[in-house]
Amino acid sequence: MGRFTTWFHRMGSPRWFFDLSRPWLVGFLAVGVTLLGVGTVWGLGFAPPDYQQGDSYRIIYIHVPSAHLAEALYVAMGVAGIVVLVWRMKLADMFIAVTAPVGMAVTGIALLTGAIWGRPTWGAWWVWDARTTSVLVLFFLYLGIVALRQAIPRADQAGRAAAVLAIVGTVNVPIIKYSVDWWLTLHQPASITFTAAPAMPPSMWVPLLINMVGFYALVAAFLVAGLRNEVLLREADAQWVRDWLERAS
Amino acid sequence: MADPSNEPLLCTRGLACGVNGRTLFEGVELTLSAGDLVEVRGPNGSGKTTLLRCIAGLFTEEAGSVRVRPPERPLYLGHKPGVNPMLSALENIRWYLALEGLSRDADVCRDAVDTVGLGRAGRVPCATLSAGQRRRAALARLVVTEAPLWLLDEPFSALDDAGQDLVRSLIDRHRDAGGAVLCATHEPVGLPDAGRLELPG
Amino acid sequence: MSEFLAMGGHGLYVWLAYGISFAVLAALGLRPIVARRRFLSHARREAHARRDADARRDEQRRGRERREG
Amino acid sequence: MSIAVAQVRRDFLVAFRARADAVHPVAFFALTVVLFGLSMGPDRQAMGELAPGMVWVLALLATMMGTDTLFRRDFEDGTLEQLLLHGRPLFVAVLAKLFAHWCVTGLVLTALSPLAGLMLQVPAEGLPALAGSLALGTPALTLIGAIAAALTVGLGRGGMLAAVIALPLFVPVLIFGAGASLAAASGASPAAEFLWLGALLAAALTLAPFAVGLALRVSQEY
Repeated sequence: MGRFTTWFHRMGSPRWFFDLSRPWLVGFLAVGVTLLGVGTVWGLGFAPPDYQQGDSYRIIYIHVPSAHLAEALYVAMGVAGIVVLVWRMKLADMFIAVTAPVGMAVTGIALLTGAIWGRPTWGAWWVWDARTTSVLVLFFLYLGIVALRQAIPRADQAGRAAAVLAIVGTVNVPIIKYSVDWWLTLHQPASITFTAAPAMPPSMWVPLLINMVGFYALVAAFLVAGLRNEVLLREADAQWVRDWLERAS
Repeated sequence: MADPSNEPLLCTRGLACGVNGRTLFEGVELTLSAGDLVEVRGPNGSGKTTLLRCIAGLFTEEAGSVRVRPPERPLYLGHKPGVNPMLSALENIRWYLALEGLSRDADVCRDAVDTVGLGRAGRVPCATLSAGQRRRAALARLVVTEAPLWLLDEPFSALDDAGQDLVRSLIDRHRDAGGAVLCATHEPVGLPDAGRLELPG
Repeated sequence: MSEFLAMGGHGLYVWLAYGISFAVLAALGLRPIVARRRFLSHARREAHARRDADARRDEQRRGRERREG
Repeated sequence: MSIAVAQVRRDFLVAFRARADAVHPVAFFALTVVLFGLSMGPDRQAMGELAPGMVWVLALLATMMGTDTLFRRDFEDGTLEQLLLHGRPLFVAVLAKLFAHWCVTGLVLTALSPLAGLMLQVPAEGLPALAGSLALGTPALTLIGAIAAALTVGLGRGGMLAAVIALPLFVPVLIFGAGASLAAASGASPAAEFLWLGALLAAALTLAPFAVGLALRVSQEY
């Protein structure tokens, strides 16, 4: 078989992933923490205030990365869903099981920071702004997957059902984003909307980029840690787990 | 490809099924050829129903393989009757014939409904029938089907003696015509030279 | 330093947003660690139980052999 | 093609025979419209502006109620597993079933919508757009709701779960549907919204049945 396909199939075996993922975990964690630290300090302390919003805009350094990542994680689950249904790969099913709650939490961060940021900007805790609304709908998409997975008694069927829903959801994400954007920006009351990202000077968007990468890396570390636990849980009575336990304890 | 005519109707190799990591049964080697009848016996929860559903393609096996000789699909009579309560036995059997891709002329259906002893009761919505009658409406499939492999899950449940004899006669007729039957039961089918597959508890 | 905390009057919102976000991130970070520790203790307890059971069974077998021998 | 014809005839017969079931969503729709009418207070102009959106949300909820019972009946009596067993392409059977179901619920809601609109003070020129948008929207809602219903059919109390799953997927159809009727009610041309509704319906018609078939096959093994 070609090099890629052997890699792809070996990647599928949870044990192979478990043995190899340890350095990834450490790497992602280190990169994530440092970059997020640097980006946050820079964004809060050194970036110039916005001429219109003053300092409240600094919330974007946490809102934009989390909103961006929330959507990326959902699409990643959609791709993993295809892998589950087509190649029946256990690791992809575990990925969805681990990513769904983490993605929901990240979407929660994006939602809360968006609402809190709306308060000084538009004077209300919740404004039906296009971006915050599509994040809200994304939250319900995650809720659907988490709720469906928990409701199904048989584990591998819960995985396949969640895979189907993740694919259907992923197809709908762009449609939802567009329709919400069309509906809310078309009927937008005459207040400002902060959707123009790079119209900022470098001293403003560089920390944003750093935070974005930092956020991705940190959450990636959480996912790898979660996946390692999921592998141990599902292969608990396999021999290699028992040997690993002896060595670990 | 082996010559299809003498390929066994059903062949399983090392078949294993489980739920959430708990294995129900494993290493099931089963070969059914024309005229065979095998009873699947075992205590409750030993996976009799799961084995039949797995062979029917309604349950994903954990390991091993299931080979049903193409082209026909097996007939599956499960706990659920497979009969729509809003429709009459007659209308249900017409739909089932279309499902198997057979011609749906009226007298084949009438004959099937009468054979299973429903008669006039075969023309009223099944919701108004008794459990036994609804079971007979499900048995009508056994009269019209051309599927060589039958998977029967406790076919005698909710049937009176006459009903049970009807099932035995249908099985006999099917075996003589070169079909095979895999039957999950608690008590013996009461037919000659029946094979036996014991599933451990 | 104090005007840094004031954030031009929007201090409440900025620190509230960052506080919640890092609290959620911390929770996301702790969750796998707690789950792993629970799994390890559970697995270790099970391993001990299995070892005791084996020991007891060997004991009974040796007992039976002495009586029959 | 005979299986398709037999399936369509069977599903129409079942839907017609079980029309008592189909009354529930329609009764729910009519009742909630009346409740809104009562509770909105006397201000005609305000009610007229909000009414199109409300009629649409109520039609969405009524459709969701109907779709959930749709597969449950076939799942419980075992005809669904017979369909899966024979490896028939589910696309045809699912489309036939949903079309029969829509005729008994979605179509009735669409026919009732002008009456509901009048009761809720929707201006006269807004009524055709309300009915038109529902005519395009309710089949799309049925198709999308069917995916959620199919995913939860194997579970005992799937009803609420199906709604939670379907809610976000309904958002685009709801936005363009309500948008069309609101635009027409305020005198603007709802052409853009209708084009979008048509596109969403076309997408749902071609993609949803595959997802429903796959979901039914998966939920068969819960």
